[in-house]
Formats: sequence, C-alpha cells, structure tokens
Amino acid sequence: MHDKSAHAARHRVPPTGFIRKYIFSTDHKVIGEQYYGLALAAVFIGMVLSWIMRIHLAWPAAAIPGMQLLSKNGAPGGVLTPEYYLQLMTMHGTIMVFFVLTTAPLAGFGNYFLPIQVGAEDMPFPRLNMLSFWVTFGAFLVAIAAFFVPQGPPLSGWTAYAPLSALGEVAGPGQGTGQVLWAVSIAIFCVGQLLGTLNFISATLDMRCQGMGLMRLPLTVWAWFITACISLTAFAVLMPACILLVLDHVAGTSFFVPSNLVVNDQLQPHAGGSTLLWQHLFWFFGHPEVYIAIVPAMGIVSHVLITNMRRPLLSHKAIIYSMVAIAFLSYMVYGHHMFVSGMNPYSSIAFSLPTLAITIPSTIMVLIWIGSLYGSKLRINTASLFALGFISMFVSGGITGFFLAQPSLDIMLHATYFVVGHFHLVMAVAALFGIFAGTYFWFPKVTGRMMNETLGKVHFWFTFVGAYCIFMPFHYLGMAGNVRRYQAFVDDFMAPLMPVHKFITIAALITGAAQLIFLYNLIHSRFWGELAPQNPWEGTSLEWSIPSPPPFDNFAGKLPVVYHDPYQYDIEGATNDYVMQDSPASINSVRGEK
Amino acid sequence: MGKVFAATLIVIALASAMPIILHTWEPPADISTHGRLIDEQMSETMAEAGVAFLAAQLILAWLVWRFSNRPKNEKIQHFPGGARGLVAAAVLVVGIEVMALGIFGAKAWAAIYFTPPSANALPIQAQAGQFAFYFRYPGADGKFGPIHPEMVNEGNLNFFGLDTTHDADSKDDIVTAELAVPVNREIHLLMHSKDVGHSFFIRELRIQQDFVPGLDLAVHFTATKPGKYEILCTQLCGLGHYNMKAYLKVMSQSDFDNWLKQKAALQ
Amino acid sequence: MVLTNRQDDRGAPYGGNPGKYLLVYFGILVLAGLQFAIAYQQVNVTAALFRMFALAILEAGLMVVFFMRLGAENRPFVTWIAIVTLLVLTIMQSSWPDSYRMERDAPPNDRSPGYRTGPSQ
Amino acid sequence: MSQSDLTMGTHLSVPERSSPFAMPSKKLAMWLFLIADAATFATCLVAYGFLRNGSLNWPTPFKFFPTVVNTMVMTFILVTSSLTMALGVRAAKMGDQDAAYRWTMLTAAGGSIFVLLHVHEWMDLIDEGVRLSRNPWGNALFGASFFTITGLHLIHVMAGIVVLIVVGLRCRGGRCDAGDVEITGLYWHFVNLVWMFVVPLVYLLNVSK
Repeated sequence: MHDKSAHAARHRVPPTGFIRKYIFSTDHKVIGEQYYGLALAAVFIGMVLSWIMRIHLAWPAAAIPGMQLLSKNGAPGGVLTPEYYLQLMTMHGTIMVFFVLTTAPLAGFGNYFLPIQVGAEDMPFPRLNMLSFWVTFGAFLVAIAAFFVPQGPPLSGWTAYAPLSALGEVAGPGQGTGQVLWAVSIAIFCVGQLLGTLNFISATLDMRCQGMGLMRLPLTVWAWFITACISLTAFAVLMPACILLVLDHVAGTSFFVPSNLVVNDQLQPHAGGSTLLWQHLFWFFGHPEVYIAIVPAMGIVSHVLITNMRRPLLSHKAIIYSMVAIAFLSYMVYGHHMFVSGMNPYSSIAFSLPTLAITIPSTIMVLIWIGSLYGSKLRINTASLFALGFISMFVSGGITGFFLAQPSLDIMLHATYFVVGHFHLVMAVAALFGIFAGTYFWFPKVTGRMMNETLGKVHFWFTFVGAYCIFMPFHYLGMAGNVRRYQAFVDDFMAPLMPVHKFITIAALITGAAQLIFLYNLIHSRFWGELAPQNPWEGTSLEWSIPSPPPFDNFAGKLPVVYHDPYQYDIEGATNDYVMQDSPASINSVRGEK
Repeated sequence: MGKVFAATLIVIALASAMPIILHTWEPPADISTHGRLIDEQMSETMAEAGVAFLAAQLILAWLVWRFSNRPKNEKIQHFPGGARGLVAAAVLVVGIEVMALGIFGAKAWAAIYFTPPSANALPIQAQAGQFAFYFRYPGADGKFGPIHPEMVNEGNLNFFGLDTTHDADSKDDIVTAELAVPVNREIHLLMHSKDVGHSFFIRELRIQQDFVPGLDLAVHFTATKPGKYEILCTQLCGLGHYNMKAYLKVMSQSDFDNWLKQKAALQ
Repeated sequence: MVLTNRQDDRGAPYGGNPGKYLLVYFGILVLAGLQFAIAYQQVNVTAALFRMFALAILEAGLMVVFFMRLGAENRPFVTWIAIVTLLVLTIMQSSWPDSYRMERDAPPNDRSPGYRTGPSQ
Repeated sequence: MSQSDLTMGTHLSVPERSSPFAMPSKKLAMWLFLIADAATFATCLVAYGFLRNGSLNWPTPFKFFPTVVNTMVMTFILVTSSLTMALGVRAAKMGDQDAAYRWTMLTAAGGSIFVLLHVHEWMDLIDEGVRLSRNPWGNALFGASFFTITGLHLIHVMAGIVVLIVVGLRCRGGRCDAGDVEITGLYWHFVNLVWMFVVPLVYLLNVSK
C-alpha cells in the first residue's frame, strides 16, 4: 500500500492565469462555486417567472411593466397571452428542477465539500469535473435560448407530455423550435450530470484519507454519495428519451405520437407511437429526480443540526439506511405520477404501495432529527433556523404524500393545486431550505468571512412564514378542485377562489423580494463581512480543520489522518465540548449508539 | 430566538389546520354512486395526516422552545429509549398505519376501475380535442358509426369525422357539445382523444381520467342528482387549456329522452 | 491529470493459460449461433423472444464474468453493481402492461388492415 | 459509533486507506459509466419492445441473405474482437507492450470491419427505401427504431475504435498504461455485450421466415 507521504508528495501547482484559475478551473472548489453561481442565477430567473405567473393569475388583465420587452407577441402591452403564461410556466419548472434543485445541493455543495470532508485534495477526475460544469452551463444556455426563438419557449410544461411536445409547431406556439431546444438542453444536461456522478461516487469510495472509514463519513457525504447513485441511472434514462423526442420533431419518427391524430383539421403524418411510453420514460427519471433534489438537503440539514445541537444524532446509521431505502424506493414508485393518465389501473395499485412505503424511511429520519433535539443544547443561528425550517417543511410537504400515493384519492387531487402545494413544499422549498442552511453554515469556510446574522435571520423569517403563506393555501385550493396549469380562472367554480389566489400572489411577491436580502447579504459579506475564524461553529468534520478559505489543494500537500467518527460532540474532558475528526486525542467516555 | 421559532411554528401549524377543521374549502357534494368510498377514504387519510402533521410540528416546536440556547453548564440529556424506540415507532405505528390505509383504500379504486360497466349501461362517446369536448350518442341503432380522421372538419361541424353518406351506423348518431345523462342510470363513457392528451374531470362525479391519444379508454359512472356540472380538462393540452370545458347535465329519464329527440332533430 | 487512489488491482492475477478465454469465446459463439437457429424455428414471437433473450443473458454473463473479469472483482463490488443494475433494468419493465393495451384499446378505426403504416397514402 | 473508538487509551486505530471495491478509480468510473450506458441502451430497447409489442403490423423484412448472413458475420467479428481485446488486456497487464499493441490494433481492425459491414447494410436498407420516418413494408416505427438502436450502438463502436487506436499507439511508444488498456477493454466488451441483445431483438425477431 502507499503511505500518505507518497500520496501527498504530488505537489500540484496551483494555476496562475485568470482563466485557468476561475473560468476553466479543475479545482473542485471553484467548480462548486460555479455550480452554486449557476443555480443562483437560475433561481432568480425562475423566481421572477413565478412572480409574473402569480401576478397574472391574480390579476389576469393587469399589464406587467416591462413584459413587452421580453416578448412582444407573448405579452402585448405587458399582458400575458394564454400561451405565454404556459411558456413561462414550462421554463419556471425546467429551470427550477434542473438548474437549481439538481445543481445547487448536489453539484454545488457536493463539489465543494465532498473532497474536503473525505480528506482529499480534489475529485479523482478534475477535468471531467470541469467538463461537467461547462456541459451543464451549455445546457442552461440552450434552455435560455428558447426564450429568444421566434415562437418562444415550449408550452408543454416541464414534463413535456407527448404528443403535445412531439407534434411540432402545429400543436401550439413554441412547440417547434422551442420544444426542440428544451429537449436538446435536457439531453445535454443529463450528460453533464453523468460526468459529475462518476466523480462523486469514485471520490467517496476511493479518495478517503487514512482512517476515514465509510461509517466515519459525515452524513453530507453519505447523502451526496447516495444521490449520485440515484442520478447515475436516472439521467441515463432521460437522455435517450429526450433524443427520441427530438427525433420525433426533426426526423419525422413517431415514437411518442400515435396514428390518426387530427390537429386543426389536419391529419398528422405520424403513426404508431405511444404517448404513455414518454410518460413511463420521463417519470422513470422524474421520480428519482425528486430525491436527487431532496436527499442532499437531508444530509446538509443533518450536518448543520448536529453541529448546532452539540450532540450526535440518536443514530447515525438509521439516517444512512433511511437514505439508502429512499434511493431504492425512488425507482419503484414512479408510476404514482400516472394514476389517472391512462396507465393500466392494475399498475396503479402496484405503484401505490411502495409509494406509501416511502413514509417509513422518511418518518424514521424525521423522528431521529426530532428525537435528537431532545436534551440537546441547540444553538439558534440562521443556519440552524433554516435546518429546523427544513424539518417543518419536509413534514408538511411529505404528509400530503399520503393522499397522492393513493390512486383513489388521486382521482380528486391529480392536476389540482394540491399537487402543486405538495411538491413545492417537499421538493422545492425543503430543498431550498437545505441550500440556505448550507449557505449560511459554510459561507465562512468558502469566503473566509461571516455572513451577517441579523440580515440572515430577517431573511429566514420572511422565507419561513412566506413559504407557508404561499404553499399551504395551495392545498386548500386543490381540495376545492382548483385545477393547475390554467392561465386564468374565468366564469366557473374556480372564480370564488380568487381571493386565495390574490393572497398567495401577495405572499409570493413579499417572500420573493425578501430573497434580495439574501442576495445582498451574500455579496456584501463576501467582500466586507467580518473575518471568519477557521472553525466558527465549532464543528468536527474535516472542512473545519483547514483555513478559511481553504488553500488550493485543501490540506496544503499533507493529507489528514482521521481518528474519530464524524460527530464527536458532548465529549467530557475536551477543551471545548468537541473533538475534531483529525484530532489524535483519544476519547475515553463511553457512549452507546444503537 | 428559539422560542420565537417555536411560537411561530405553533401558530403556523394551528392556522394551517384551521381551514381543514372548519371545512372552509371543500370539494362540492358527491353526486355519484362510487364517490362515497373516495370521500370516506379522503376523510380517513385527512384525519391521519392531520394528526401526524400537528403532532410533528407541535413536538418540534416544543423541543426547540425547551432546548434552544441552554446555558453552558447544563448537560446534554438523552432521549429515553434512544433511536431504537423511534425507529420501531416509525415502522410499526406510522408505517403500518399508512400501509393499511393504502391497502384498504385500494377498494375505492377497485370499485371504479376493476369492475366492468353493467350490461344496460348507456354508452356515450366523449371526444376531446383542442380545445373542446364533444359527445356522441349512438342513436336508435345503439351503434356508433366509425370515425374517419381524415374527414374531421370543424368548419362543417363534423367533429368526429363521421361519414353519414356511406356508414349506416353513423346516420343516427347524435353529436352534442354538452353531456346530458339520465339520472340514476349507469353511463359507459368511451373516451377518445382527437389530437393531444386531455383529461375529463368532474368534481361532483369524483371522476378524473385522461384522454390518451391512440387509446380509447372508458369510464363508467352513475349520477344520482339532477343538475348542471362543469367538465374540465386537467391535462395540459395547449394554449386554450384553461378554457376547455363543457357541462354535464343530469336530468330525469323523460327530460333526457326529450333532450335527445331535440338534438336528433337538429342533426 | 487523474488523481487515482493508487489502489493495487487486487483482482485475480493475470497470466497463465489464455485457454480460458478461448473457451469462453467459443461458448459465446455457440450461444450466438443458437440465437440464429431459434430465429428460424417455427414458434411464435414471444417464445422466440424468450429463448433468444435467455441466450443473450447467458452470453452477456460470460462476457461480464470472464472477459470483463467481474468474476475476479471483490464481493462488495459485485453485489453493489448487480443490485444497482438489476434494480434499474427490472423496474424499467413496469411499462409493459401499457404496451399490451396499445393494440387492444386502440381506437377501432386504427385497427383496420394496414393501420399504422405511416403517413397516410 | 464504532466500538473500537470508545475504549482506546493511548493507541488509536487508524485503518489504512482502502476502497471497498478494491479497484483503481478509473476502472470504477468506467464501470459506473457502463451502468449508466446500460440504462441508456435498455431505455432504447424497452421503447422499441414496447412499440413493437403494441403494433399490429410490425414488418419482418430481413431475409437470410444478405441481412442475416451479414449479421452473423458482424456478430462473429465482434465476438472475436472481444477475444483479441481480452488477450490485449492480458498482455498489457503482463507487461508485454508489443503484444498489447498488436492485440489492440487487431481489435480496432475488427471493429472497423464491423463498422464497414454495418454501414454497408445501412446503405442497402436506405436504398430499399427505409428511412427514420418510413419504410416500404409497414409500420413506420420499424425504420425509426432500427436506425436509432443500431445507430446508437454504431456510435459506441466508432468511439471505441478511436480510443483503441489511441491506447494502442501509446502502448507501442512504450507508454503503455495497463490500466488504460483494461478500461478500454471493459468498454469494448460492454459494447459487444449490447450487440448480443441488439441482434435477437432488432434483427432476429424481424426475419422473414
């Protein structure tokens, strides 16, 4: 075997030029920041899109200032046309799901902290890593380009159900070039994620420093590793599906288009395909994607909570096994998106039961988090507040899964705002809370400066209360039968629900605006924040054992040696109440973990 | 700050539960024979989910209230029973409860989808297209004439592509833009999509089923209360999706016969 | 630049008689030949498919175990890769029930002779 | 918390760095890529099977000569190239760089013949009027799925040939990294393995009897 001195003697030279250092950098930390920056740009675009949609829903005739600049046809005089509403909705979903919820928690934080936390100087394949980001960035540009083609972006939603998405221009504005760009963008995105995944899995297994056994990995690393295992195959299925969709457009094939369709009194030249096939392939990716977004957040939240509770979780292993169980189940349940979409009704039952079974690992995790709070010495700061907020959101959003997992209830709730409320809470808001918790927690390490706590807490309160004000009422709307993906609710039973929509819109505007506090805090603290010590939160994992910000190859040419499990808090006799993972001090107190 | 979090969480949890407890926003009353099972399942699930929701949020609030920012000299305590008890609770209480809910709840689904329509059910064909529903009654011969997609022409009001000159079965087919059904009579609704995916959603009937292009699916239901109800499209079908709706009219058998005669006269 | 973990390959050592490879090679050829024979058996498509598919799995197994030397890798790796791959490939089959309905539930006019022959002539 | 951690006095146990899978990262990454690629091919094959199974008039146009014979030859060449590849990896692992070079190049040559035969077959089909969107025999999806699946496979083979040549040349220059030859071999075997499924599903189920 190679000893650590041999391993550390590699002396990688840090790049000097601006381009090699900050643009085409192979340094995992720069790539992590690039991913985070991409997600930040994307989340603000996605948020503005949601603002526009919310304003339009609450006041359908209102002119939104500046909209006509974005699209002259789509928003004449600033008032959205029905098709432009759907086009913005499609792009909101696409940008948020792919370029925010997939990139930030996994690729952003994971790239930055996974190598550090396992005690490595970089990812095993730095060039692939760089390529992964730039491929993803290219996918983002292609997706954004859809805004600027003549007919605008596609209007078929982020799920792109065929044959609406496969028929081309005849099916609606944006279904031609815009839809092709969408499919191409997603196919490219899949390639980028695959490259990232290779690094994540091999780094976790192979790059661990001496002493870093698998069970000594922090929960964040476990979460990223498990997520990478999910995305390894999920994206590999979506990519060919998108390619087949592109072929239906440009090569005249009919994979997803059945025979004898008549659009605008014209018989379509396609024949023989199946629209359900697209749904199967899409959701085979689509459901694991939900866990790709949420599992990293679970890891980050556990990590942040433990550090701030000053004690390890009741069970380290229960959390890991629960995440593994969720990863397994994520593949077996995808059909619950298709209960009423014409899938074989017997399949519905087969998909319903594993979906309900996901309750079990999810409940285990929530109970472990809550049970660990008992008797802890919880420190309240912005990061821990967001972590607590995550638990609350995850419970609220997860519980509505009881309903949607049952085909018979799905008859009433499918395609209503209930679904919108459910997945926004459990996937979007909860994952975002994980991202926020991670940002406030790790910002000092990344930049060497502290974020402003007061602004952070203001941001938290607006976001926490705001998110509930926005997404809880969605459930009530859905129970009353309010259908989603409608650009206006005219002369029907949904009209009386308009006050709720107006309330949601106002809440969304305020909550969205509060994110500017976060943005200001992020930028201001980056340059003028208080200088951060090496270990401001008194954490134990390896990222706190190196200077803030970390040097080029993380451990300055000498890889650490790990002597302890990740979360050695509440240690008697330690100078503080904790012992770092790489501290050679021995621990005599015996604490059992079941 | 921890106490503020706890207080806020309690307020949010109670406020969130209030509209459910007060039944502020409810689906309209059920007018179908099969809907009772769905409604019962819904209330059972709501009761379970509500208890779980409130319990989790309130316990979280209490723990944060009690254990945040404790003085330095206080000791960390341990949750009695440790992780094992919690895992057992999650599996045995929550897990089994939810699984049981799902397994027994499947009977509502089975009642709708695993049972064929009765032999005397009235067949009606529904066709969805961008962005309107049309309905077809087989007429006196009880047979639907074949659809010729190439003959679909909305300008000529030939929504289904019927060839009334050649197909004998098509001659007496009655095409309407609204769905009229006799009360307390089982309807066998044959669903056909003309172009892209659509959906057929009537809240009062507790029916939602997608129109799948290339597949002629069917649902069956019995409406028990006369009245006029909205039929919505719930599957994104294009720019006019929000405006794609039709009406279900449930009427007495004699009204229905008259209505059908009237419509037939217009063909 | 690749930062490998510098693990030694602890798989079975190379060397010795390449005869095993030849054996596997002929095995695969025979199985492939059988596939071709089955193609001309007078059986229905489903039966032919299952027979050929079983042979293909055998061939793939030989390929993976001997040529790709999965048999020489350590137990955890074999277990992990088998679970992940088989899980994904198995769950992917859950779309089949809908495939059977494509024909059965097709609109009646689509079931006429010559249906789905492509662009309407 | 592991038990060993708790009771230690002066001596702390530090396990050695090790990968649970005991293989170099590059090889692991190749295996991971192959899992993903397997899912990609499986998606295409499932899509094809789904549509074929659900279609009434799926054409079975392939005649014994030339198509099936050609497929036999292609299969034979591909399986043989797997053998040469395996021998090449063995040679590289045993330090015989010249032999590794020869075997790799032989493999690349086999792959090239495969590509030539395949392209020739494609041209014949195109001459007969088979396109992605239509074909003379029936269901339009026949051409679409045939060209998509074999095309995806063909792209893999062509990429493999390029990599084989690059790796082979490096061997000749004495800069042979046995690990690189090995992972190229993994890829090559995998591509051939996929062919084992493509042949029965895409060709042999569609022969005219």
